[in-house]
Amino acid sequence: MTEPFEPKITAFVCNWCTYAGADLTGTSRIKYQSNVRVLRLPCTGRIDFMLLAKAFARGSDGVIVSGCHPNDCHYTSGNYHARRRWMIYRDLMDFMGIDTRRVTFSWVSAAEGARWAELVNEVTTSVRELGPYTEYKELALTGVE
Amino acid sequence: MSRIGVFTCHCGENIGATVDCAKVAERTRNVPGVVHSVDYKYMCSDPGQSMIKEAIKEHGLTGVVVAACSPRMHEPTFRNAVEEAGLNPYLCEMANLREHCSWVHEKNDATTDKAADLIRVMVEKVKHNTPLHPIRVPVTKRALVLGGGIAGIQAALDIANAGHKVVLVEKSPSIGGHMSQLSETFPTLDCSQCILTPRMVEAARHPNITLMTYAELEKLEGFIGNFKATIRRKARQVDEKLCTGCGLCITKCPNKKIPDEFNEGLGKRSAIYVPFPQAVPNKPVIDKTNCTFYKSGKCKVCEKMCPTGAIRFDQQDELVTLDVGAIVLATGFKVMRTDKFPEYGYGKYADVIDGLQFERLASASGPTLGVMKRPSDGKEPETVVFVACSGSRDRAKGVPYCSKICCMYTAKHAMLYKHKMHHGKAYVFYMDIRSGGKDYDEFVRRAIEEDDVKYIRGRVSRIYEEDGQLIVKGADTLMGGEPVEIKADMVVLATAVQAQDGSEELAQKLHVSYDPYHFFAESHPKLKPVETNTAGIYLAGACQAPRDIPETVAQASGAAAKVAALFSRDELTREPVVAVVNRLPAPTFSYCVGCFLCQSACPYQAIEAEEIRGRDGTLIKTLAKVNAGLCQGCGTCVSTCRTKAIDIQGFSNEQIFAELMTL
Amino acid sequence: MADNFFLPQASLDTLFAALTGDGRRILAPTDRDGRTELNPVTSPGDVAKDYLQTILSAKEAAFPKVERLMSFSTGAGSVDLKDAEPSAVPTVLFGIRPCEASGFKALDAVFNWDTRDRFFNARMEALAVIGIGCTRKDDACFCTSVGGGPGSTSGSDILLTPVEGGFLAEVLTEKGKAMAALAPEAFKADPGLEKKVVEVPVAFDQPGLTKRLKDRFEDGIWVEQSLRCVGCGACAFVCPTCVCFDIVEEADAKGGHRLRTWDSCGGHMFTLHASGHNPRETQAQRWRQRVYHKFSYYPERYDMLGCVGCGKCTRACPVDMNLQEHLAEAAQA
Amino acid sequence: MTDTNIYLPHLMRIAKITQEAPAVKTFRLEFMDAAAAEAFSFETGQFGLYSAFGEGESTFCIASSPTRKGYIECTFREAGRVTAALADKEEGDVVGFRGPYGNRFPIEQWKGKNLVFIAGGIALPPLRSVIWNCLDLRDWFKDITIVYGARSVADLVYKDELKEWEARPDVNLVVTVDPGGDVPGWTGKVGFVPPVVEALNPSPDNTVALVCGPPIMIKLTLPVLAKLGFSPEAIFTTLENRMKCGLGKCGRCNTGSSYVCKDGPVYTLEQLNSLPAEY
Amino acid sequence: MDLREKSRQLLENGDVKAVIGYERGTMGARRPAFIRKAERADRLVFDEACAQNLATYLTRPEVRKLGRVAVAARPDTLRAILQLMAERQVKEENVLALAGDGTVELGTAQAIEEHLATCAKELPARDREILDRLSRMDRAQRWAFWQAELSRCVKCYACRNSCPMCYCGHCTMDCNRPQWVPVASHALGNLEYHMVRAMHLAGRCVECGDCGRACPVGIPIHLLTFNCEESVHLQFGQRAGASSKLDYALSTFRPDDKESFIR
Repeated sequence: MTEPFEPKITAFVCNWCTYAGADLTGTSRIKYQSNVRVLRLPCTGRIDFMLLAKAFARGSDGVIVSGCHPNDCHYTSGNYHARRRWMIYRDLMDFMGIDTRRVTFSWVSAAEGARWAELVNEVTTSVRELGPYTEYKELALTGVE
Repeated sequence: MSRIGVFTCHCGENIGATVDCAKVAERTRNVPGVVHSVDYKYMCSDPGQSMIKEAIKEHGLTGVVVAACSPRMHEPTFRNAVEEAGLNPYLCEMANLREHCSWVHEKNDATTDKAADLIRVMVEKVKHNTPLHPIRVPVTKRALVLGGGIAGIQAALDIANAGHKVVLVEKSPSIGGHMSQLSETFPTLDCSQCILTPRMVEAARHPNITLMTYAELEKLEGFIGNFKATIRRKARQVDEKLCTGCGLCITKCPNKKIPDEFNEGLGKRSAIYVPFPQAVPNKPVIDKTNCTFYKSGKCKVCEKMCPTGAIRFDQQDELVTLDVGAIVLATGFKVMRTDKFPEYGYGKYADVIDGLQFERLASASGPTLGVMKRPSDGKEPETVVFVACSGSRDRAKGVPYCSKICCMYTAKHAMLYKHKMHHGKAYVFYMDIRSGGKDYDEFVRRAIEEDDVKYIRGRVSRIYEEDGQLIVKGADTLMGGEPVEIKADMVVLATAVQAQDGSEELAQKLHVSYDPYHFFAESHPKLKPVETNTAGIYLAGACQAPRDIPETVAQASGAAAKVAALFSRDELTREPVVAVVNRLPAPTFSYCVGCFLCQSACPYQAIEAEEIRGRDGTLIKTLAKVNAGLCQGCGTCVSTCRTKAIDIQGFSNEQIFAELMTL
Repeated sequence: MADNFFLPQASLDTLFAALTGDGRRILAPTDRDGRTELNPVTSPGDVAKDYLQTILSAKEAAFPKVERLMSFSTGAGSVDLKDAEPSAVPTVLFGIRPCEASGFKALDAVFNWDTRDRFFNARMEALAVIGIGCTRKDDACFCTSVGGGPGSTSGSDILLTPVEGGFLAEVLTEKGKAMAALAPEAFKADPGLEKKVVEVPVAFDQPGLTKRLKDRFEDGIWVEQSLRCVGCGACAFVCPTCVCFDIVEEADAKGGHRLRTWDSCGGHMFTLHASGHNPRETQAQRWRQRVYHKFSYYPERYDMLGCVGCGKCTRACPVDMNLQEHLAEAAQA
Repeated sequence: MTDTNIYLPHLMRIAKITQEAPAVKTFRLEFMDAAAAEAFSFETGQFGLYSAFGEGESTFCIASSPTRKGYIECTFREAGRVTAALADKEEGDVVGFRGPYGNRFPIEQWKGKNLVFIAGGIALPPLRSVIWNCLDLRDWFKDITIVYGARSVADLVYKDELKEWEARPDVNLVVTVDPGGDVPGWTGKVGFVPPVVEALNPSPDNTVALVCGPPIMIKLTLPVLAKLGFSPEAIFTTLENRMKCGLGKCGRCNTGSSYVCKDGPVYTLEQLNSLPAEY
Repeated sequence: MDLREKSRQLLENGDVKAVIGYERGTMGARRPAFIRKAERADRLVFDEACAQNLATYLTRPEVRKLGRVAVAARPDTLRAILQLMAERQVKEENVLALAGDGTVELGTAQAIEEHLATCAKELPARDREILDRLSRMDRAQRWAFWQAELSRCVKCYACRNSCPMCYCGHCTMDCNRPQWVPVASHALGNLEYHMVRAMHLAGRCVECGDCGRACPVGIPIHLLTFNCEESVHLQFGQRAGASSKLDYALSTFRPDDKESFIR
């Protein structure tokens, strides 16, 4: 009997909004699915696009990238820079045939504890439906004699 | 030589009831690099902290992971504990088992697995942590206040009274700003000059304050605690030291037909002038564009007349460089002029005036000595229409925001008018009445109820002249939009408050952000309303947004308090979470190629250029360099850097990568 | 001595079927997405028509671009090594050109001159070459200048030369015989066919060049020639004899692999020390290294050339660093 | 398929770690496999490739003497990815080792001669192997002189052994630090290696000089030796080209027709003069 | 007057130390040529077959050492020169662009900007065809397409080294602490390499297509950078190489940048 597929979700979040928002989810005792692993960065501006790719290379089935809403960035504009980077990177991923349904970009503020839970649940459920990201996981072994 | 100690906290039942902490601690023991892994009821308690300290000593730990609550909660606690045990505090990280795990998941194996994962991630991170040391920068305890209005004066006085040196720079010949032009002030109707002038004098006499009027900021370099400001002192053509302010030159000046700025063009002044009688300093300046000598090469009457020989036709602008530790921006505002209103006659009707002009008309020291006389023919206006929201809240005028003070000063204007001309009729067209503020609504009500000012809710669509009268056409929206037409002798437009001319250029010189309307932007709209996003530069008054006097004064004192707090220390210490450009031995020097794409990504202008020169002085390479005084550690530069030359301490590429690779 | 046969075009099917039936993979030039590349094929119909050469060389059959040298797993205080066995699938290289076929010797020289390289050897052992002599050439070809030729049998187990209705088949080695024996019906008696291949004129005097290089090391010619070189590795990676490699690690906290990948002496990272010191700092030095390695050091060390004159590097070079032309220049006084 | 995998390292346990200088460590390594230990032997001057599993391999000489059996030692400075990972290891940890590779110092040819060792900074390790080898065969040689310089007192490696050599009557040890690198109480010399050698004025007669150090030191010391009358064939050094295989295959250390990993790393100055200066 | 004559003059007068142009190469191809002596100027050709972007040489240490050089410049070369100026890699006084038929001297950034305003940019038919094909594919097909193409990559870095904007002395590919991208040219290494390359050129790519032209195995990799550049253009309204003033789309922003995917 095979076990039901449980997706591996990696989240890159900024320290000031989404990480704090996720803290609030905890403080509010709102339950969500436990598939997500959060990596804390100072700001979405710090999130190198390669980290997303590396998450998939490491076997993530889904990726969440989240930070402060526009105008709310602790560093005033890191999220605006990040947004531009995501706009271009997402287009490139799509052009290269990477499954962009597996990458969720989002703004979750420090006040949106419930929203964080909702986001994680939605992403976990939809990625579970998509199934494992096998074609990406196989890359590291393809082309090695 | 990673010797990591991991301390898993039960947080009483908070974590322990959901996560099998003992199992997590057990599993963590097998993670490479972990030499000590235990679980305990309350890690943050004294015994818990002692456990960590003892383990550091006993096991020679090189890194600590406390798996407990959110780092946003107890990171300082544990870092302190670690430091007390002799380990660099930045070698301690927290895994968030409570907010991010036990409180949000059900009790099951998957949750315990997640807890173990979160710890492993932090173990990998801490293996790549390096000891960091708080950044220390010296503080120059002298403040620069830009703008000599009430905001600047208040800020300067407060800082000076706290015992620190202040340089107060004002671009016009006198301090005082817009407040000195006002007749009376709402909601008390006390005389503006009467309350302001003592402050102006106090500022001028204060031993800690250096006044620089007729001066502007030319250039600013440096960072918090360590700015270098270059001030351009414009040539007054008058030697301030010799001038006694007797005023003889002014009396004798042949050209007296120059529209007077202080009186908003409603009066005239001479080419050598002091802006107003109470000016501080009370020293004249020569208006070179209007001076006969500068225009024709002849005259010099003032020079001949001056009893102290203080006139200096050859005086040049002077650049003064100042070291300052903090800056208060108090450059104020301007009002929209009547020529911006095609519907109200493009400023061609002399009797359609703006609020500041009305202030001068109403002022006892104004061109009419406080007697209500309309500008066109000096006739006493029997009917005056006041139009609130002239330009404000009007996208078409480029001012979608509320100018905030107009409702109040319009009520004040109407009252002042009624007090001077009891029989006259005062109408106010308004959109809403915004009178939030202590005694403000009462004030407006007094205008309506006691002084019989007619308030009409509606916009004025058109004003035109007919038979020496102004026809004001509008609609009364409270009467179902019924058209209203008033024949007025004078119309006062409560025009929009706008950012001072040159705000954008100044903001760029200072590297502070500004909003689309060129008002300077505060660092955080709620929690940092007087800070800018450039550390060490603070805001006071209407340069940030339209403000009335009490708010301006309060904010100025707030800014001064920030400066005083900054100056209370000899050194600034900052979290060492800052970006660094890597440096390598010759011949590489750095992986940085000097493309400077990071420079525009930095919200704090913290990236500077550094030149690498050979022994013979030839330029080998120009590299980016992070000014640790300015850097706030967002890391946006890091993800912009293609050569990975720039990295951020505490969230380095190696750290994040290691975290990710263990997942 | 070679046994010559006539291999009718139609008999290729028989030969392919026999080779496949013997459990061998056939790698042959194919035309895929407009590019001539070596790919596994099952029938002669899969083989590209009218090709000159493949873009990459045949070396990948014995020296793949990425191969595993070992694996390991790491635990707390322990390491387990796992030896890697080369996956040496019995393979027939069909239709490669004589120049490339002869390239394996240059690889063998390095891989086995002192210690023996198991990975290369295992693949070579499993490899048999059915070359096809050239009836076409282009301006990049210069095999005859480096001791080869369009009909050279060197390196082939069977060499086919196109003739009317099929091929003249020269069965050259034991491996060749074994292949021929799998499909005896395909190989007809040689009716005295004439081996007619394209003529490739000699472009330069190679022994003269090798001699000339001895005292040309400090010559300005290398700077001049290399000015337009962009320092990529295209020449080395398409080269049938370039053997330089890198060893890289790919691992996580639990373990990983050690891989061997192609490398190129043309890149500035090749010799760069961690200290920043670089023994071959300029592109001119790196270009010179490439020429000297093939035409001076190889003869000195292995008594052969490190070049087969296939011209692939010239074709691959984004800036037309035409090898033959530059060698001819270097050979001159 | 009788070939063995020549790229497969031996597993070695770190028996001892010595912090020699800032960022410089010495590992004493012991074979984990008894048979491998038994079969292993090396000669002075040879080197190996050391694995930090997960990061890769790095090349250092074997810094111990072949006369000391049962272990090998290597000394390295933390510079790149692999050395950083190695530096992170602890006693008892496992690393990989391939070797011994390369040629050796022909010490038996130096019987009856004087030896002058000249080393700078982190380049003492290759000479340390020869020094101990020669000291263990002390009666083969006549005078033994060691000149060792480092940037500062802290940067001197093998501090205990320097004391030991200092104390030996049959060794003439001169230790020097660069100007500014001395500390209060420093009793050695202050000055760069080349002038120190010049002042020492060793006789070239019947003498072999071994020079190892950073490129600038070598560059300035060789003319001094020439001036003193040393002939190129009496001067030995070791090269440290970048290597990946250590087996004369990967091509990285190729300098002229020489593979530093096979024909070197030990060269006489005479041999070096015939190679292109690509090292 | 033609490029040869112009070059001869420039070299004779000492206006430039070298002319970087094109000469005839193998099989009718044109290839870069460095002309340092006036008498060699007649090797130069400048016609439609001259495709390479010679701006790539301007950042080489060997060329930087020369001092002022002239470059036979096609419009893409001019764009690259401007972008290199914006990124502080090329100094205005060190480069003289020879545009048009090779005799139009563009000695300043402003002159180049003005000249470029007259040059239209068009996508080659072959690229249009592939893009068209890709646009009709679904995601899985695009994945398969690029996987098949990238499987050919041997990481020779001809694309990178031919690119005028890939002047970094230390490429992300050379970073090993951490090892961002695997060195090996297996499927993951290749995908990540080309992803990084494309992203690093987003907002900087002058769309000369030299990377694709350089690829020995014929991967249309230039389409990856084109895609990023196009996406920058569509969303932020700017193109690289338009000005010598830095305006890098990915280190600036507008608060009202519009996207549709952020939740």
